[in-house]
Amino acid sequence: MKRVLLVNWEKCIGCRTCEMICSLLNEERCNPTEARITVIKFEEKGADFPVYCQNCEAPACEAICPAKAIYKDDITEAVLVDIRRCIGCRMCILACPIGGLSFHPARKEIIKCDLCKGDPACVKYCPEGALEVVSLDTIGVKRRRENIRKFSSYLDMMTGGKE
Amino acid sequence: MSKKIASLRELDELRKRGLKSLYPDKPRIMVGMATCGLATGGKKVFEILSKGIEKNGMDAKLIPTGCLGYCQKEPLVDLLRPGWPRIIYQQMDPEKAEKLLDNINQGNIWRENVLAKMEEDEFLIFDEKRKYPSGSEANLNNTPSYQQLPFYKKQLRIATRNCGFINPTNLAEYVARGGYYSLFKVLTQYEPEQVIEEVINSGLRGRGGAGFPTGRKWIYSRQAKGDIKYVICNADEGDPGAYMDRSILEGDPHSILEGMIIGAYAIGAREGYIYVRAEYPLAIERLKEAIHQAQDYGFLGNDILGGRFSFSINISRGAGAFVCGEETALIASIEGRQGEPRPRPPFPAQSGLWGKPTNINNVETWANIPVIIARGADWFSQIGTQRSKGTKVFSLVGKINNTGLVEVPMGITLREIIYDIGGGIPGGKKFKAVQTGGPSGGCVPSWLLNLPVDYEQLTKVGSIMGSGGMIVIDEDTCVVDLARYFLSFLQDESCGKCTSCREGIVWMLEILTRITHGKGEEGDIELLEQIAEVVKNASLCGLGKTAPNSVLTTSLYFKDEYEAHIKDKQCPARVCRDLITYIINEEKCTGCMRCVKECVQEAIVGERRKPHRIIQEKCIKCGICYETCKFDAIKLE
Amino acid sequence: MLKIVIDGKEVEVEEGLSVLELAEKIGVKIPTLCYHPAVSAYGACRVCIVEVIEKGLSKLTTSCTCPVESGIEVKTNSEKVKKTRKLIVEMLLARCPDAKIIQDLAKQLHVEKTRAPQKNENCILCGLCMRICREIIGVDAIGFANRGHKRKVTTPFEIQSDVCLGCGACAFVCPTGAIKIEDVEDKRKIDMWHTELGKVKCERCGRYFFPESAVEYVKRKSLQDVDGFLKLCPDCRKRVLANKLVCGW
Amino acid sequence: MNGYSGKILFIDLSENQTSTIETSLYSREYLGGRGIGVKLLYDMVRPKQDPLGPENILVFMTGPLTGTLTPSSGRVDIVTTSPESNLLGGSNAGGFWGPELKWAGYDGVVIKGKAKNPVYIQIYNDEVKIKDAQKLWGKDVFETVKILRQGNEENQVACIGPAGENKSNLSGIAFNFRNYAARAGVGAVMGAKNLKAIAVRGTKGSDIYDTKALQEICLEIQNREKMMPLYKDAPSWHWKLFQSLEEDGKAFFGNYESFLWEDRIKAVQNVKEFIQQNHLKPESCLTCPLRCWAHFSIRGEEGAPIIACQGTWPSIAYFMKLSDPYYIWRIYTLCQKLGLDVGGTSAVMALAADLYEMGVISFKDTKGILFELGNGKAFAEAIEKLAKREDFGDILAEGIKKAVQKIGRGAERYAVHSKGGTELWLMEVRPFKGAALTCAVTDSGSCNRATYAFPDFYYRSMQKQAKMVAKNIVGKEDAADPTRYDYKPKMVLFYENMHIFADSLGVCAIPFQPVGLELWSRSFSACTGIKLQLKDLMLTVERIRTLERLFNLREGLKREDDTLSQRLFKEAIKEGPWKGEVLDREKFEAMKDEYYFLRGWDNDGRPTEKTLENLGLK
Repeated sequence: MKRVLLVNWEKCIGCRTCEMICSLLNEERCNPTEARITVIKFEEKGADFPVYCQNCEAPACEAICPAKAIYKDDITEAVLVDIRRCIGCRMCILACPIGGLSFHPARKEIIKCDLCKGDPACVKYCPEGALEVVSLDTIGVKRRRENIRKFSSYLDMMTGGKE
Repeated sequence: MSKKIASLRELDELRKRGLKSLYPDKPRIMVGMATCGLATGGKKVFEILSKGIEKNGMDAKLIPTGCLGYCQKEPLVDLLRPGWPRIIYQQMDPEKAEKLLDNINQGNIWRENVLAKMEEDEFLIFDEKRKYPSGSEANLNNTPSYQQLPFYKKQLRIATRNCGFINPTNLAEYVARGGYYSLFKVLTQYEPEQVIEEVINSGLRGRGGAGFPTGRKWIYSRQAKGDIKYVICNADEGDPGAYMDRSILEGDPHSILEGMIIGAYAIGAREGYIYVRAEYPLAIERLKEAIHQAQDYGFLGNDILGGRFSFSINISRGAGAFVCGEETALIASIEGRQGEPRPRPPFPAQSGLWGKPTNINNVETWANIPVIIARGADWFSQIGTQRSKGTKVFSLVGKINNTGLVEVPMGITLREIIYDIGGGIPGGKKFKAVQTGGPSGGCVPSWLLNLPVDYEQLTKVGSIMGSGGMIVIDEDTCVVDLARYFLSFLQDESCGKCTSCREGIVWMLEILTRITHGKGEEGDIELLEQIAEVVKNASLCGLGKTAPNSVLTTSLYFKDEYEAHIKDKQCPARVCRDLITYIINEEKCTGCMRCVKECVQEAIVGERRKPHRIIQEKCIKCGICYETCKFDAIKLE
Repeated sequence: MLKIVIDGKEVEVEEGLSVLELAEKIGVKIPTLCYHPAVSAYGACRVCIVEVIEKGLSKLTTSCTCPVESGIEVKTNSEKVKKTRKLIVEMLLARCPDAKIIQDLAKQLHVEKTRAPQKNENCILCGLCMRICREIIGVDAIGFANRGHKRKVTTPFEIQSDVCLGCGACAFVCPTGAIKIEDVEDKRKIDMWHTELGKVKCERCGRYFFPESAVEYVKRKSLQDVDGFLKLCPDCRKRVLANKLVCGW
Repeated sequence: MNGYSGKILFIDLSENQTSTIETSLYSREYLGGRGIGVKLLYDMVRPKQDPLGPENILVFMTGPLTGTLTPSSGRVDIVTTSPESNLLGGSNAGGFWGPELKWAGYDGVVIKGKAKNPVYIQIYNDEVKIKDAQKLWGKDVFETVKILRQGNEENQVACIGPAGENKSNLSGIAFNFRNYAARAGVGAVMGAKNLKAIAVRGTKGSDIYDTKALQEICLEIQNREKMMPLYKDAPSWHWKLFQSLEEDGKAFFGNYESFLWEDRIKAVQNVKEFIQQNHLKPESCLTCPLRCWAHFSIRGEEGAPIIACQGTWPSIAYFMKLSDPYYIWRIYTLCQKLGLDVGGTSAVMALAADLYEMGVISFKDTKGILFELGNGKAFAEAIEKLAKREDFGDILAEGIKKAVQKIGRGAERYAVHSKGGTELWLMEVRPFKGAALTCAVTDSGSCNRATYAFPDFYYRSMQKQAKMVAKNIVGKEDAADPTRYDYKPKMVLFYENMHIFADSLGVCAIPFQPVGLELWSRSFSACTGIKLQLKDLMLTVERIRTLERLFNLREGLKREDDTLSQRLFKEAIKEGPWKGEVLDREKFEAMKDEYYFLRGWDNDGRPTEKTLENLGLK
């Protein structure tokens, strides 16, 4: 059954531990700019929100990639980049509505959340359980739909309410 | 009323008209107006003649014709008068033309400048000979006859059968000599497979260079899936000094068209292309005209000869890139892409032009087809050697007496070509070697003169048949310099795709140049051979695979000459400037001061009646003194 | 399934592979410079050359362009192959003495120095940039010009390209790093292509992030309506997303 | 250089020049953070310089653990010569600025000289720009942060408010909208250098030696921290802290009065309700589970980012006897905006009220401000003036120690402060002999850098734990009894060292002791790859502590300066759990002797030759 990374941003305390562990695991270094997850802090509003690749059902990055280098992992259903096929045109970065992918300047690679092969470390290290992996059973679906609803309402805003 | 031919009767009708025009009941004057003819002033001669005819209100027929092959003797003028043998005048010029006219007017025979007389005319297609009147009263007994001329004696003209005999712009004359009968035969009596079978049995091999069996090629295209297929005529003749394709295009365009139509029928193509280089304006003009006529008479277009088969031909001009002779590069070029070879497979037969099955043959190959159909595979396969059938047209150039186009049966020896046909080396010089197959061919040395010329033999000695260029060189030619020349040609003509070819040629060229400059080093020859091997083995297309041939053969057959350059810093042929010195022979020098005056470098000193001396430091080896000295007191060392 | 012998061991493979791809699959290392899995094989660098024996006939051919056929035997490192490959690398080393990848390859093949005439180029004419641009990006902004030793990659007429997206894929795939992309504030410069492109300014943070032409490309290709976020740099998209979701309370 | 970034950035504002040096020159002997800061100050500043002059330097120093996965590693330590005491001044802040500096490639920034005109510094990795700040000058902290983050939100901003610009000795350095390095008047030093702010953006990250080990250690530390009551009770900790102060009898009122404050219970109740109504959500510093911070949204308070530190509220309430949470709230926000140290400011206000009541100062001095405890409105007004150094505010801005000197008229008699001149933070020290000793001997400016988690403080509420801890440290349970003088020096030593260790590693002192030193040192090895045993590290800590001492001695410090205000020795507590407690001079001096001895110092508090030798400080 498909499992997705969910964020309960009401719980997030903005400590950015997820950024640290993510970059530590993937880049062997503690560096937020190399992390696949970013905590957006609204210090004036009093809110924190971790943003990461949604591993969409129909990813815009996959659709745009002219080299067919982006694919879905059959097990984790994470959206992955085949760096051997990647030609570095960065269209995926441009086409993603939420900035879910980025380009590693030094290693010259597209980097994005790969759900740590189904067991995301950010979930394990988040002290408040603001991040969790839920399988898409009835509850999961319900909660994900909730997120998607918010997400699509965001898209509406971006696209001026057009469908 | 439509001229379209739909039956044998109509074809015969047309032939009759053709014969009339070939053998009119009035004087028929033909001027060699192929490029070789024009280059030597054929046009001027033609104008003079036509003016003269007009002026004197003569009832004579003046027409341009193709190249008879004997380019050395151009411009050639043929005179055919009713009741007389045909007479071939050589090296004509305006005043001679005047003279000729006067004689015709006075009804006499002009006996100067006669190259030969022609007693009979051969119609290869019908295997019939047509005797000219002996015209005994004209008393031409001591004029040599065409068939007996050493230049023609050993020739067998199949591909060039009509060149110099017909007016290339007159379809009827082509038909008169059997043109389009083969096509008719094929369309009315043959299944496509039969045609192919015939071609296979004939043993015909591609005349473009590689010598791949033509029939086999056709089968592949025939068997390839897809209803759209193409045939292409490769008329991208690139070798310097080779022009046999040109002369056929100019002298007998219909033979190519007929060949292509037959091929198209056999393969199942409905469209064809002729890829001809833009440097051949006359050829293109003649082709256009021929295609136009062929359409008028229903040899091209829909329902050819009233049958169900339709076929059309387009002309595609090449920008004259040597590499576009290579099939895949040629296709790319027609498609409007960079003329650059691609790996095979897939072969064009599977996926060629626009990705469709495509059959490519060279001009000469196509020209052979109608004859094979007419005379049959058995007849054709009797000509030539065991594995190389038929004839091959060579362009004989360089240090040779009779330069020109010669078509000879396969298996003839080099000696026969160079001495019997070519008439040997001018100025009594020693024959040194012959470069066959153009720049990518090899250099065959004098001691292999008895080599029978066919694909296998030439390959065996490290050269290739190529498209049939033959550059004869004598003792005054430096082989190192020669190889250098060919490489400098190839470094521009390689498409530049393969590292091995692009960089390898430049590298070899650099070494050769060094050697000719006297900067050669120990081991250069070995290095050259190494590089040559790599270029040969590692490059993609024919160009790269053959590019090193000149280096390999020269370094193999003339190693001593290379070593002379490298070790002794000497150029035995006295060609490489940096390795020669001009010195004055004191005995011979009369002290005329001529060379002193001529020398731009003021490198020669001396006073009247005293032997002069060359200051070597100043001498730039321009050779002016050498030329100017009347007493050949200046010698090369 | 096809049976072939490669370096002595017999392997079974499905059809449609090239010898190079097969070798990679079974862990046989063949050096190559002009191969990229995303584009069609080209066979320009000749470094991936191997010896193929078919019906007793041995020939050298580039493994990237050589399809695996039943019954062939492949030697990826025979003496002949080694000799040839070394000399080719020597040629490349003379052409691009400063290219890291060539130096490494030379080291790996024990080529200490080159005897070929020095050129000091950066481009080995592998055509990857051109192929990527044509086959993958599909804009065909660059191509080869001239023949033989004068050959080079450039834009038509060697002037500013009007189709180049400035996506930088060419620079990314270039094995020698010959293509330099320079980002200066609101412009992206690619000197090698004589091209300078304007960049889009992020509506939110005001930073310039992508060449306009690339953004246009995405507009053309995308199915969903993208006008909104295309005006934002990727960083700001995160913030805007978060902002929207957070504004709920 | 794993753990460290490897470079320390030097910025000379007089010369308008920047340069860097290798961190490795110092990291071996002084670890990082506070340690290296003190060393740099000791080496670079000649004795007896004007703290507000160009000669003084301002050091921002991170530790090897700052900006790593290690929990609670968001700290940066500030070291300078304090204008409040003219001695060593240090302060420490959490948040994200320190880490960002680390990620930009610097372990620290050292500010030298003085800019001609107001400037701010923008650091983006290797790119360091000194920019004009005329337009920022005079803006409050919130405005400044907003402006400097416009267009690049990733910027982390350290800045001063008007208080710092006007060189108030009570001014601190603000980090973004919330964290403060508030103590020792560091803001004044920054202001004196005409430096309004330092904005940092870094994308280099910090390299880790043993990523696997760090991952494990991180989880262990997280678990330990989650066992702390602080964690369990947060966010209600904001008001529970009042209760614990009450229970443990740490609470004091006004200017260290000897009587209890009748409204104290009411105050706690109000605060509790206020928080419950307006509390938004908890908030943490980098990689810290503790979420000490809380977002608040108060109706009518628009726009301002409102993030409160739990520790500061009681000091406002108790010093000024404010039971109306709205005013507590206002004053807190006011201090945040103006760039003032909440504790210190509250203390001078209380002092002023005391002096006013005692008639030492009059309506004339205060220019019409009615200094009376509980009068929030008046205090708010006075604080504004303090920040601007207007009228009487100009004197109060000097801080307790210097203010009373200026006032004269025997005002000194009413002043209660630590050696450093700061108030005693939020605690009554008369019963807590150990805390009293700390406040007297501490050399690093403010005493709260040595007294977190002191077992005395929870002796009444959680006696068992207190005794256990005491046993672990000094081997005797009774040592936990606050009123005992024996064993205390040893305990003080331990806690001082612990704080120095934390401040030098770049982690927060709050969870430091509960987690246990051993885990931190393992994390240190994992991050840096330097295999040091805990005892080696403790030697380093001793070195740092003694160097702090040496600095102050060089500035003219004497044994008699290691003391507290007379009142605490005279006036005994008259009410509450600690009724009758007062400091005994002799026993106090005896504690000092023992403390000096334990430190390896002679009776004048001077490190002995041998000590210097052992520590390699000769």
